[in-house]
Amino acid sequence: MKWFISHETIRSPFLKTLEKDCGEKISHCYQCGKCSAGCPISYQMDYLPNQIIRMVQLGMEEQVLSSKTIWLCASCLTCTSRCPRQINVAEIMDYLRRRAYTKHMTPPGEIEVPLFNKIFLRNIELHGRLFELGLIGMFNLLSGKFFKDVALAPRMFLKRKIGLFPHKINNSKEVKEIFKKSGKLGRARRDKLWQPKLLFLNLSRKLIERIERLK
Amino acid sequence: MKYAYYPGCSLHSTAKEYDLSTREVAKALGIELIEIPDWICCGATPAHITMHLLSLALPVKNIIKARAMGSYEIVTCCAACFSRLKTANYFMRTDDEHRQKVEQIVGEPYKGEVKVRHFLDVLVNDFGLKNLKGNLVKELKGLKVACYYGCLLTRPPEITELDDLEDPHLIDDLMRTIGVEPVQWPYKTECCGASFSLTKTDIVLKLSCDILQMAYDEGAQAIVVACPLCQSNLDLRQSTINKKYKKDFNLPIFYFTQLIGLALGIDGKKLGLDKHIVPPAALLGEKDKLAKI
Amino acid sequence: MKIGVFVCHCGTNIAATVDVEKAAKAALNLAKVKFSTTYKYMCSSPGQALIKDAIKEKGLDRIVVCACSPSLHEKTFRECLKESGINPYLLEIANIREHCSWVHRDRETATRKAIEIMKLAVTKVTHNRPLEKTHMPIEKRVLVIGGGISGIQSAIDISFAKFPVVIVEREASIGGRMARFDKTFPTLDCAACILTPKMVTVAQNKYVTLHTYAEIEEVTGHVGDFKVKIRKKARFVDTSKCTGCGACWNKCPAKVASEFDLGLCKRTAIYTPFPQAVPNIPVIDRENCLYLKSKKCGLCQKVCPFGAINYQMQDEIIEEKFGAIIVATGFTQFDHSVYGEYGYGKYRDVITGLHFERMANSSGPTGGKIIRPSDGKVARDVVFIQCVGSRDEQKGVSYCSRLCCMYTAKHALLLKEHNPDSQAYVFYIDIRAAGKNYEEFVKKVQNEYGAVYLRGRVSRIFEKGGKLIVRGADTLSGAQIEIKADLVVLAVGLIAQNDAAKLAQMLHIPYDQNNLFTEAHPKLAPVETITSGVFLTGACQSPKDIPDTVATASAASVKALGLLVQDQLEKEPLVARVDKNLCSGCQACIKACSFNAIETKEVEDRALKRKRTVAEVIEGVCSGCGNCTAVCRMSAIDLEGFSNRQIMEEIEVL
Amino acid sequence: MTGDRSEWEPKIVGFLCNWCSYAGADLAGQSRLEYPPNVKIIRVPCSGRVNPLFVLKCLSSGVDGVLISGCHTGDCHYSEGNFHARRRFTILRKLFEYLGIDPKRFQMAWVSASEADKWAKLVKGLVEEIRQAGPNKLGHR
Repeated sequence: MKWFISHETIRSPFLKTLEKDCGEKISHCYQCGKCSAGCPISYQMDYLPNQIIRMVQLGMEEQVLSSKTIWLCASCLTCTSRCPRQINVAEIMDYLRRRAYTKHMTPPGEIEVPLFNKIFLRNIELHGRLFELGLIGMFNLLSGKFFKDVALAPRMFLKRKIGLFPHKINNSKEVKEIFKKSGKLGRARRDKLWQPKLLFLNLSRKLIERIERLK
Repeated sequence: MKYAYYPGCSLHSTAKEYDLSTREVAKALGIELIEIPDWICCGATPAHITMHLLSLALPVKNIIKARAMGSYEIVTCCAACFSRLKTANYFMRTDDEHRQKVEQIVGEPYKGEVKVRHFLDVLVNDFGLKNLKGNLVKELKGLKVACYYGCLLTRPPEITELDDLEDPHLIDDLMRTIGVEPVQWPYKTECCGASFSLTKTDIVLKLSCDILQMAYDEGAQAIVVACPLCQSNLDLRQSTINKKYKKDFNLPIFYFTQLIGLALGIDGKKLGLDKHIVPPAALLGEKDKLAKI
Repeated sequence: MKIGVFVCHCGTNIAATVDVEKAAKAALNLAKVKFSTTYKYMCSSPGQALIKDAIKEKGLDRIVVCACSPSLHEKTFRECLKESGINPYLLEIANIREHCSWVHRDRETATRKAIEIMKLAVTKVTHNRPLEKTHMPIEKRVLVIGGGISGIQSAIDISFAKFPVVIVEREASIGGRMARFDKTFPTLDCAACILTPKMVTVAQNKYVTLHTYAEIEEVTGHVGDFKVKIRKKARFVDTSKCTGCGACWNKCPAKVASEFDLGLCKRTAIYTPFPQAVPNIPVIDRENCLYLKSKKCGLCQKVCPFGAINYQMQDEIIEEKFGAIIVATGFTQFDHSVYGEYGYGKYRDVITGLHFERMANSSGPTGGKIIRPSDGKVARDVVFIQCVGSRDEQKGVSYCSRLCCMYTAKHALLLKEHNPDSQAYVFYIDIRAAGKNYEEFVKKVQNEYGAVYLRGRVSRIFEKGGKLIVRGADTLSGAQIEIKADLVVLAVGLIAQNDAAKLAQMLHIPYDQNNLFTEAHPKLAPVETITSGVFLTGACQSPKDIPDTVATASAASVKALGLLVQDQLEKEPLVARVDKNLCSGCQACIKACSFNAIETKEVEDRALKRKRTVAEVIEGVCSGCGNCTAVCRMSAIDLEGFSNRQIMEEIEVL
Repeated sequence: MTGDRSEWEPKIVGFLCNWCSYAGADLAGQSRLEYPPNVKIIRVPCSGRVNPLFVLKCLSSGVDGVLISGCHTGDCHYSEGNFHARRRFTILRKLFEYLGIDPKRFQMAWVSASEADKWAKLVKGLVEEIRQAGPNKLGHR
């Protein structure tokens, strides 16, 4: 990777809005790497958490927002609670994800998490409480993993751990109101949940897997 | 002892046995839990990843509903709900800018004054271990468990204010009180990957496998949890983990309330012990702790 | 009265934000100001010459210098006035740098404020009176607090000039931290080999008195005349009879963890901290002695061939006078038990650097073997973690402890020398090896001793299967690192002694947020404090390695000697004075004075035709705090240099 | 001084002890911390030197706010000057409250020689408070 540093990149509005919006002083980070050392998922990441912070420090917005790392953060807060400079790394990850949404910069391989989040929120918006079957069904349908976890389903029904119908509550209006007023919340609803790209990706992945197995 | 009870979505579906056992234990101990009428989802992880304000507004709405019930503290059992409610409270207390925005969304002033408690905290600190001991019908002798706290109960400490950050002990204390032996193990607060349960199942399998392995290695016969997401990852996905990583785990994953319920002499079925995917009957029966469920 | 105003540019430090020409011009509008000018550097010799010339040519008799803080150059300009034949106290400094040009950005605002500050100074100087310095005798002895390497070096240096020195050390032996070290970086000299001779020298020196097992109880007085109360804790061993034969500690049945060896081995209740102790006279630890606790035992008294054991001994408080005090109290280690992720200090095989020193030391608790304290097995894979407690605002201190990089490198080297089969892994954030041959030393450890350096902090340590699992990161390769280690050595930071603040308050010296003592100036007066006569050396001021500690020890000694060689001590004449005509003799000032500097005196009142009591200030004792002036109902007592009239008029012109 | 609020800038006098607070303000300069120019510093040897009359004089001369700043408890260069000051000015504050003078106009603070940051923050906060309190109407000017 080569990155040209100049007056403009260093003073990019990206860094400033980030510091303002999530209240974290990025320049405080002295790159000790304790966040990466304790991260349970860093083995899967394309950049370690400390590298993401470093890239933010250098104003590399595009690279950061299109990284896999930010979608792999499980929000377990290990980094935040151990940071010697008291930087809320998890909050910064949240912020970056939110920004990636609004900028439509999710990398093609990482569409599942945002899709799931959208379906989840849509689900709450409709029912007030989570309707698991709806969530799982919808997610599987839209992500192209039609039969994911299907084997688990009968047991879940038998044990009455998952209901066939959503809960009925009398306050669906009030929930919708909250969603509407929370600013850009409408976006979750209006955004197309239909993601042909992801569907195609997952289906072809399945196909390739099957072919591999046949070999 | 009266509390406003916020079960949360999981306790009404995948973690029904957590809800059942909590209510049973509370009833047996004379702790009154009054469910918040018309409570709504706290937004969980998807909300704070997607829209910050929403992730504050949803919990605050619930807290305001609880406030309307009278001057109760809120009790919740779900670690994720607990974390979201506490975080929202923290923002309302300390961040004027966010408070004003959220107040506008929920349409009511709120300054973070209602206390949010975890049921663990209520049992240990309000009810008291000594008091609990006095109420026991039997002790669950001979059972060795790993107490697993997960991410959200202790982190970040300034928000959760619940237990020791790196070496929490509330569940261990409760287990010791009912005669169960907690093993010392280092993965008390490791992450199981909860929020990726559906989206990145591979990660969940790997992390959960590590946790099961560590508990097994340190001699635990079961894992005791206080979070519905941890439970479902470790229990529901245990067979998949066995298949994928060629393991042979057979570790029942209990909610702490279930084991306390047993020690209080409550029938296993009432505690939802039949709802487990990894059946606990063998372990409990073999140890001759109670009648077969 | 002719006042001259001199405005300094201070290069661009002032001139960049304050329009100095405008300020100089504005000065001429002020009453009694007859001359004003500006110059690039007023404190330089041409600048001072400018002032001197103006005094001569214009006949100026009072001077205002608008420049930096009076703490920097008030003395310089007073000297300048004196040389031109004006009383040095007819000077005021207007601080337009620290309090103006450096804290404001807008030129107009800063200029306006500078002029106001100047106005205050001009108003004040109008009422200055010519004053003469007073003189006091000096007690020609030095007190050194702390008997570590810095205290020892100071005492030796002072004894060279043949002035008496007293060392007060709270432990049973002098030697301090350095006595615990094995070898020293970067030369690998054995610490004992270079320290022990100095300990002996100091003990045998006829100018040096050692008070070991003693603590400072109270300090009063001031430079040239400090009165110090020293508590000599009861040793229960008569130092005049004991020969240090060791019969007592060989027989003592009470065994407790040794503080000197950080609990790695046991000591007896009657003990000397280490074999080379100076003085080689034991003490009885009253907490653990069976006889002192319950009157059982008494074995040591029975076996002592010299009858030196005395269970009835009491603490003794002695009072001595000193002209100067050198503070050499050193440091203590950061307590890593706050690190939950490193096991809250509960894992026995997670040790500190000092533990490692003791183990590496051939006369230490393991006889020079580097082993796992838990099971005594030889340590093969050893992880070193730097910056534990240092550079950590969340759990420790924000500063860099400065020597951990070096001592960790040394440990990695010693490990390889002791256990050739071993491997050292060092987690670091930055390697700070600024010192003579330091960088070369670290390189040697990496290249010749095969220590693997990993750039990152460790997030978690836990025990599994008899090993310590260390989870860190190497930010250079972008990888998470996991190591199965036998032993983990934490390079814990250096922090102030627990009771540092208490001592600072006794000595009236300032200390910072970390309880480290504050020097008078970070660059130009690094061993002085703002309390004259009190000097700092070693790590009580900031973390220092041995070379730096010894250097500051010698520096502090020179400063103390500079004081002692004077016949008399000059004292600032800025003291309180009583107007006897106004004084009603209420004696409120006497109660307000913390220094007992005010007495009563009978005077003949001519109007009343009888004697009456008035207050009188003892000039030599008055410290000039002015507390008395605030309680005087008659405004009869006033402070030179900060008089009621001066302050009132300053308020008036604002 | 006019009562016109748009032009009015708070005028504040700060009595700073020579050993801690004055040195702290010096350090703020050395650290180039920016703060508003409204506080005019009068150096005194010790906060205990400040006579209550000085405070009264300030308020009667039209100064909008008075600050007395000394060493922290226990750190006084002269042992206990700051204790005396604290006792003295707590009483004066009570008197001000009784007289109906806004107690905000008269404040005490403890700033050590190493607390440059605290000094800068203190000045910022103080100027803001006095600005809200408005011009001092007691002044004869």
